[in-house]
Amino acid sequence: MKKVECIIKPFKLEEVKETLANLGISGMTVSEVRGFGRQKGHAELYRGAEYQIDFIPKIKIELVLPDERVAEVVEAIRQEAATGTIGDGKIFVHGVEQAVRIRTGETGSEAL
Amino acid sequence: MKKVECIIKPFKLEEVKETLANLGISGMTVSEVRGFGRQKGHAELYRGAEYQIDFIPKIKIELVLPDERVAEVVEAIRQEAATGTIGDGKIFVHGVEQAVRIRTGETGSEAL
Amino acid sequence: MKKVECIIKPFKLEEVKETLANLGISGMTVSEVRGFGRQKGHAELYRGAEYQIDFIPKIKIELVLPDERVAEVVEAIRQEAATGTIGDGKIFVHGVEQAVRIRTGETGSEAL
Amino acid sequence: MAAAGLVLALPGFGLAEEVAINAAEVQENLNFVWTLIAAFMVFIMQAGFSMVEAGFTRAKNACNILMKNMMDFSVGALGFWALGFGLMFGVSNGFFGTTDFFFSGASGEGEAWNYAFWMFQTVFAATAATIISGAVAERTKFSAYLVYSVFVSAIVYPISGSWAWGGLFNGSGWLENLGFIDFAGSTVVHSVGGWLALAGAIVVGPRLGKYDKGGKVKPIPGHSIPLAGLGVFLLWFGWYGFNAGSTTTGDTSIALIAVTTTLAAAAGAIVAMGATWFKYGKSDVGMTLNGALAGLVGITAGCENVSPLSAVIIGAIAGVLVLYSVLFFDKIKVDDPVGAISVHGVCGAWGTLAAGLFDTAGFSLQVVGVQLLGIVVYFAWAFGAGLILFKLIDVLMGMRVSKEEEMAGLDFCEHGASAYPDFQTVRLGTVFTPGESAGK
Amino acid sequence: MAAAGLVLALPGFGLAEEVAINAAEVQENLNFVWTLIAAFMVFIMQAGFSMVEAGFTRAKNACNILMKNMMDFSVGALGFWALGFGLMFGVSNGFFGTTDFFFSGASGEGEAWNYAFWMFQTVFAATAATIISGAVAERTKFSAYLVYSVFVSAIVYPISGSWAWGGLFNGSGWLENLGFIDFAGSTVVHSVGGWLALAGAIVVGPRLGKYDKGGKVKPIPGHSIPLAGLGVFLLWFGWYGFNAGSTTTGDTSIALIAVTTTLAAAAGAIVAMGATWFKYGKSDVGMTLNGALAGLVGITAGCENVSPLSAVIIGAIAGVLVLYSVLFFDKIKVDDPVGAISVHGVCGAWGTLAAGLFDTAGFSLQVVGVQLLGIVVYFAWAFGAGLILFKLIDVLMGMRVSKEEEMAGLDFCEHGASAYPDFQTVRLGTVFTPGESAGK
Amino acid sequence: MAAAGLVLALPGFGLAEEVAINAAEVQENLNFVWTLIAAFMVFIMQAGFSMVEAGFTRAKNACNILMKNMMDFSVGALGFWALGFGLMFGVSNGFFGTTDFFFSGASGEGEAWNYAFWMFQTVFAATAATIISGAVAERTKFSAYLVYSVFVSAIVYPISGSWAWGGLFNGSGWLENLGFIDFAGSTVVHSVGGWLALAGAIVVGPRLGKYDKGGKVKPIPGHSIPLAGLGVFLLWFGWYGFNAGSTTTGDTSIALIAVTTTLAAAAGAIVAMGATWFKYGKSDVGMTLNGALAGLVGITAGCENVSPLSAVIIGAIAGVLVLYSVLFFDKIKVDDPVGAISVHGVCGAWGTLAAGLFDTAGFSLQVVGVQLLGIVVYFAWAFGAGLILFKLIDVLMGMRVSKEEEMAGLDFCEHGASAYPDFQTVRLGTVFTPGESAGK
Ligand SMILES: Nc1ncnc2c1ncn2[C@@H]1O[C@H](COP(=O)(O)OP(=O)(O)O)[C@@H](O)[C@H]1O
Ligand SMILES: Nc1ncnc2c1ncn2[C@@H]1O[C@H](COP(=O)(O)OP(=O)(O)O)[C@@H](O)[C@H]1O
Ligand SMILES: Nc1ncnc2c1ncn2[C@@H]1O[C@H](COP(=O)(O)OP(=O)(O)O)[C@@H](O)[C@H]1O
Repeated sequence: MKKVECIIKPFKLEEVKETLANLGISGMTVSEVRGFGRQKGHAELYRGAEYQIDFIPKIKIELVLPDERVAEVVEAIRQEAATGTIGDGKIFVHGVEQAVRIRTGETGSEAL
Repeated sequence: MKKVECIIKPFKLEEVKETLANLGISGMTVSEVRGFGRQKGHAELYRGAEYQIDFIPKIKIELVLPDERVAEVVEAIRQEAATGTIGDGKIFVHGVEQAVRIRTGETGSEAL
Repeated sequence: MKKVECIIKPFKLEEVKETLANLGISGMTVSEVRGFGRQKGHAELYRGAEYQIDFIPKIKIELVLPDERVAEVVEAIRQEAATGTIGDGKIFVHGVEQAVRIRTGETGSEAL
Repeated sequence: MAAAGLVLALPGFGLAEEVAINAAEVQENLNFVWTLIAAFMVFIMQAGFSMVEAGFTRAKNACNILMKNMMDFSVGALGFWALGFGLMFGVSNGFFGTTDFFFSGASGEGEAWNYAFWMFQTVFAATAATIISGAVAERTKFSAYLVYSVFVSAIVYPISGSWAWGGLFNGSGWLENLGFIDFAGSTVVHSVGGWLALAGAIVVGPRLGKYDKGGKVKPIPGHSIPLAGLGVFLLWFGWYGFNAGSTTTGDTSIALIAVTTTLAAAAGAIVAMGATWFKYGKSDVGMTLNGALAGLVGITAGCENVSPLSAVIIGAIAGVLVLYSVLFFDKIKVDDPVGAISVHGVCGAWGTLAAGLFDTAGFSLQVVGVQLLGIVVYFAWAFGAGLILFKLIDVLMGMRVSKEEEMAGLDFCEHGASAYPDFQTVRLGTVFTPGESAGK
Repeated sequence: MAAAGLVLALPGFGLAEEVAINAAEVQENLNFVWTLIAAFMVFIMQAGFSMVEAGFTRAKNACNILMKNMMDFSVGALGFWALGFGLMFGVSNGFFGTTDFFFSGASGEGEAWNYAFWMFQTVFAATAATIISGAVAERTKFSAYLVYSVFVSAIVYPISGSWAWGGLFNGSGWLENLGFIDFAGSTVVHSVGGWLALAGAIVVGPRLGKYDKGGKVKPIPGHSIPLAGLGVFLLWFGWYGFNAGSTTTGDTSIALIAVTTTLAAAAGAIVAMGATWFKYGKSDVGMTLNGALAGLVGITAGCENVSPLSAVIIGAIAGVLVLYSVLFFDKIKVDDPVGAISVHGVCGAWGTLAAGLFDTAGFSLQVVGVQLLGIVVYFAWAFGAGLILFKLIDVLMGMRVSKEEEMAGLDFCEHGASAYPDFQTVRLGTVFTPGESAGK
Repeated sequence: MAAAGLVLALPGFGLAEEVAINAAEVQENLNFVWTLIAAFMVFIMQAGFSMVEAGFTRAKNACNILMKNMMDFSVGALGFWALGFGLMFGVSNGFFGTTDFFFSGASGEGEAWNYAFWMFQTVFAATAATIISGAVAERTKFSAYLVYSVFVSAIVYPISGSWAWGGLFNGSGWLENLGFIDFAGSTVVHSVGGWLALAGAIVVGPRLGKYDKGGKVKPIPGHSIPLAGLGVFLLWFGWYGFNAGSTTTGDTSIALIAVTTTLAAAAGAIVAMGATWFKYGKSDVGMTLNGALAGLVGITAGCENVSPLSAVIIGAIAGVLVLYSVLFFDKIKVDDPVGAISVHGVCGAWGTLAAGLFDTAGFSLQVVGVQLLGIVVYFAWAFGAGLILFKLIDVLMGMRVSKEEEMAGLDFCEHGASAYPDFQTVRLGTVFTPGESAGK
């Protein structure tokens, strides 16, 4: 099994979720993060003074998948999440040794 | 070392934490996430219109452990977090190559 | 590639970020977590009653790096984030098999 | 502080008898005190509107809502001073007033009353403009908002206002001469605001994401129900000034008005709550809040000429009306984030009709006829003027922000600001609260 | 707006002299203006209660709190119109009034005053009901809440109210005939609300998680202290209407009342703060807010018959009392999320006693005896009626939501809603703010 | 409730004619009613200040802000009762009053008025103290705050207040004898508060993180703009009581005051908004809110002796002034989280000057001279006394919390509390809202 972790622009979440659902992905875990990267943040204004914002809201999606589905899913996310502009985000993949479904105790791919 | 990452129902946090403490687990990191899975979300009502909620709040617990403790801990969490109903969550395990305690610079199992 | 995941005290974020920037690290992802560890939490007061707080706010920084930069970055973070008091946090390192830049589709170290 | 010349009135100085003040003068003073306190109470409705509108929209647009409410009062006050008051209450040319701009008539004996009356009318004018801001929230350009805000407070509202209320000051209105009943403004203020809001919402179009690809309604829940609830309480409070203050006379007639206002609002809230409970199996908070406001708008026209029982009926009907009206406008794809069109437009029209139907002077077809005429004429005027105004603004400067700006939120795009910098405010679809019942 | 017949009173028209109005009539008008403005100020206390109760409870129940406050006023107003006012102020059968239901007595000369007085009394009745909602918050079924809300505003409160205040209108009360002093309702309103709250909290039981397995108290901090603080300011403001308005006469006696009200509230806040500081080494925000309210409740009975110095003492004692009372009720496992029992019940009783002890007419054992009698009788009535009422409701329809619903929050379960959809609101135990002092 | 003896005034009882009340007595009653209602409205400004100050600071200090506002009113009321009122309005020794402490003069005919006047003046005194709390927010020790709060309300403010207003009661002031115009307190209240705030902000020093290593300003955005906006509306509402109530007489002169107050605030808000839009390309919410307050402070001195047009000009100038003043103080490293020094100090001085420049009695160099004298004298007094007071406190008990405490937040360190336990409130620098326009 692998874990696919992707950082995307927040407003892309809905579309990525639907793409994944269409691929038959039945589960994922989402969280709110803030990114720092090439996309540089903007100036804001507060009571007559400007200041820089460094961290930009992003959404992190975590998916654990059987090895054989990884390539396809990564590609699907990439296509759906891309806008072609800086800050579109990243996809990281790494190994998962074990998965357990808490409800039933099933393990491995069965648990996903 | 391994990292045990589990996604549980929020109201189970307290009990899981106590179970872990009883096992002598001295540290963990918790965050709020939202899950998408078999448990399908509910309808809500807003000013006379119903709508579907897709993402369900979950708690993610991350624990880094020496290899030998993993099996026992996973099992303990599984038992404590299970309610037997859909949406109880998952436990994922993967390898960690290095751990450092920032305060002292200790590394490996010493750092946990 | 490796992922360096560190849990630090929130008020250290700014300094760690600058140290990393000085090392030429161009990207990272930050999130808010709550830690449970040796640092034991404090008592709070609410309408005439005291109670214990178990979870302490921490910041998690995730960085994916080419293997060769890991040692140096871990050490820099350690130095910058340390205050020498309990609760300074941890740095964990594990392997990443693949990285993709969503915008361009670049993969591997190119994508970071 | 009290200048020396006022010492006569300072109690405890033993001088009170020196200068003879007569009862009529004291009553006049009382009228001023009452009218101005009522005006201040109506002012607090601006806070109420801000909280309702901010609460019923997303966190990313909260600064913008505050700015709009702050500005429509500010711009409205200056506009009403310069132009609006004269158009509404100046000596009329039959269609609108033509004197009393910039307080030009404020001199001599009537000067003080001119100020007091202006104050009371200004807070009304600002209300009309504020109503629109809710309906076009979360997507309208701030500059466009400012422009139409001036036009509404200074021109559109005063002109039609003069038809029913001009006679309260130096003007005279053709509708009031026909016997049109609208004591505190179900039509003159609320419907006008509501129909302008309708025109605005049509021209600016629905918010991104309000309708899915299939055209199905996707509710966009407001970001803070506690603020919205606070707002409704503030509005209800201010409404006592709005309705009872419309006597502009401190006398015993204000008591009945307070009663009918209370009962109608209560009935509106209860019925709206009951209706959602019946329909959905759960009682809907947002709609209940709208129901209270619907009852208040409904009773505004007839608050002094209907019985307490009639007030309950009027409020109750408004409470159902607002629910179905909200559903109706949602269905025909007029996106009104706070329900302003239904609350103010539809229930304002209902209230105006009801003031005729339930008139304690007795039911008369003629009275009802005039009420209907008024309703229609004001709809035509406000909706028509609104369409033209908003279309013109759209063509000349654009009514709506870009898609990117709308997604990022008006707070950032228009004001470079964040309403809640210490909180994460990302909306992943609305969420459950923890401890959700397992496996349900 | 002012009908033509009122022109006499419109200043600046030069007509004022035409119709002779006499000083007594103007005074009557002033009484109406004063009484109604005071009533409107008391109305804003509903907003105050909402904010205090919402702020002192968890985010997942905030919509429910707003609904309850909106509804107890709405339901209470209709119930008081139909039944309550007559029971309280109708011609009495010795135990309660039996006339004046549905404004049936509102006609002739006294009609307008009937309306004004009803308005003032209605906001009082709603206060009594609202007090309970805080004590049973976060676990009570909304339907049960609605039912008891009707009973309290329309029956329980009015019956006992008639004993002390019936004589203010058409009734006559046995307690007032004994000389019972409760000017603005420390007992009649606040204690009654507080003791009903006590009965309610006992019947409904403590919130899940309020006591750990060992029975130790685990505080459940409220989700927004700024809203709670706002609420206290709004309540304090409204209290000026509550106390000073209880003259229902616009005369110079209102000044002392405003002073005693101010000083007692200030003393209550300061002493409650000081007491927590002394006891815990830190000054407790929530208890300080409770302390201000305790001072206000404490002075309510005696606000017009005690000296400013006595007011300070009364408030100060209320400020300590509320702290130890809250601790006491926590200890005996009566879970009162906002402290309503202590603030309104206990400090209401104290205030009633104090109105006798510090009476500026001089200390008299007999007066104090009657005060004690009143305290006991009202406790017996309100707590007794409350136990029966809540038990009955519990048996017939259930007072409390299920464990799952309580965990998920009433907002979702009862109203299908979320108070803050744009925010994550997960409670992992309360948290530190960033930058916590290292290693402490 | 109305005691039996008041029945005369209860309408609808047919007894009204029995006791003859004359017009002067009714007017006296009206003056009480008006003055007290105005005082209650000014009281609500405490809620306004709390919301503005809490909204403009960080979530981790929100409880502390509420505590401070609750306490400065409470402590101030007791202090003003004990000492302040006498120093300000007692028979003067030329520099301050020396009688009327603890209501010692409240007896006989003038007793009731003594209470009413005290009530009105107390809410003013509390305002002066509250102003400071914003400027020293987020880093000042709570104990130090309490101490200076007492000194300000009970000594510093009353002494200088006696110079201009002592003659309103038993005192007499040297400045008022020179003809100094400050009707409702641009200088007496606001500037004094502002200059004390300046002294406080200097002594306590800037917040950690307000300036980077290079000395560059790093704004620290406030955590809730909606609360700040609500606060401004509440302040604006209360200001009507502040300005118009300063007649302490219910007569027709209050109308002009309401008008000038409205127009100046509106102009201030519009101009501040326009100025930021012009300067930064975006309209700044926080500065617009400050602009409305600046207009209000500016008109306070001259609200009854300038024309409506002058009010617009005065407000407009205040609106620009506040922007540049905020930038100026930021630059010279006086860190004022809410802009209190600029709004109250600077615009208060401007308003005092303007009351002379735009005097409807005609322009006179002498009048302007006296105004300038007053401005300078009050600056010297308030800033001087402030520096001494704060320095003394700093030396004796410390003005500022430790670095660790400041980072952790005052809520936790001073009160062991969290303002928002259900929310994560970590500030990673301010963030964008979702959907930010791609790649911009
Ligand atoms: N090395 C990294 N490790 C972890 N997260 C990263 C890394 N680099 C970038 N990110 C995340 O990806 C987001 C997008 O990266 P950015 O450099 O702004 O744009 P792009 O991916 O288009 O080059 C960042 O906001 C950050 O959250
Ligand atoms: N493949 C997956 N990868 C990551 N997280 C998952 C995955 N599947 C499920 N989850 C997480 O586990 C939670 C529970 O899963 P769900 O399918 O609802 O119930 P169950 O685990 O009882 O079958 C989800 O809400 C989601 O957060
Ligand atoms: N075994 C672990 N797995 C995951 N996170 C941990 C672990 N132990 C500690 N942490 C995280 O590190 C933080 C600091 O740990 P703590 O034991 O308090 O101090 P220190 O690192 O100085 O010994 C904790 O708050 C928690 O977030």
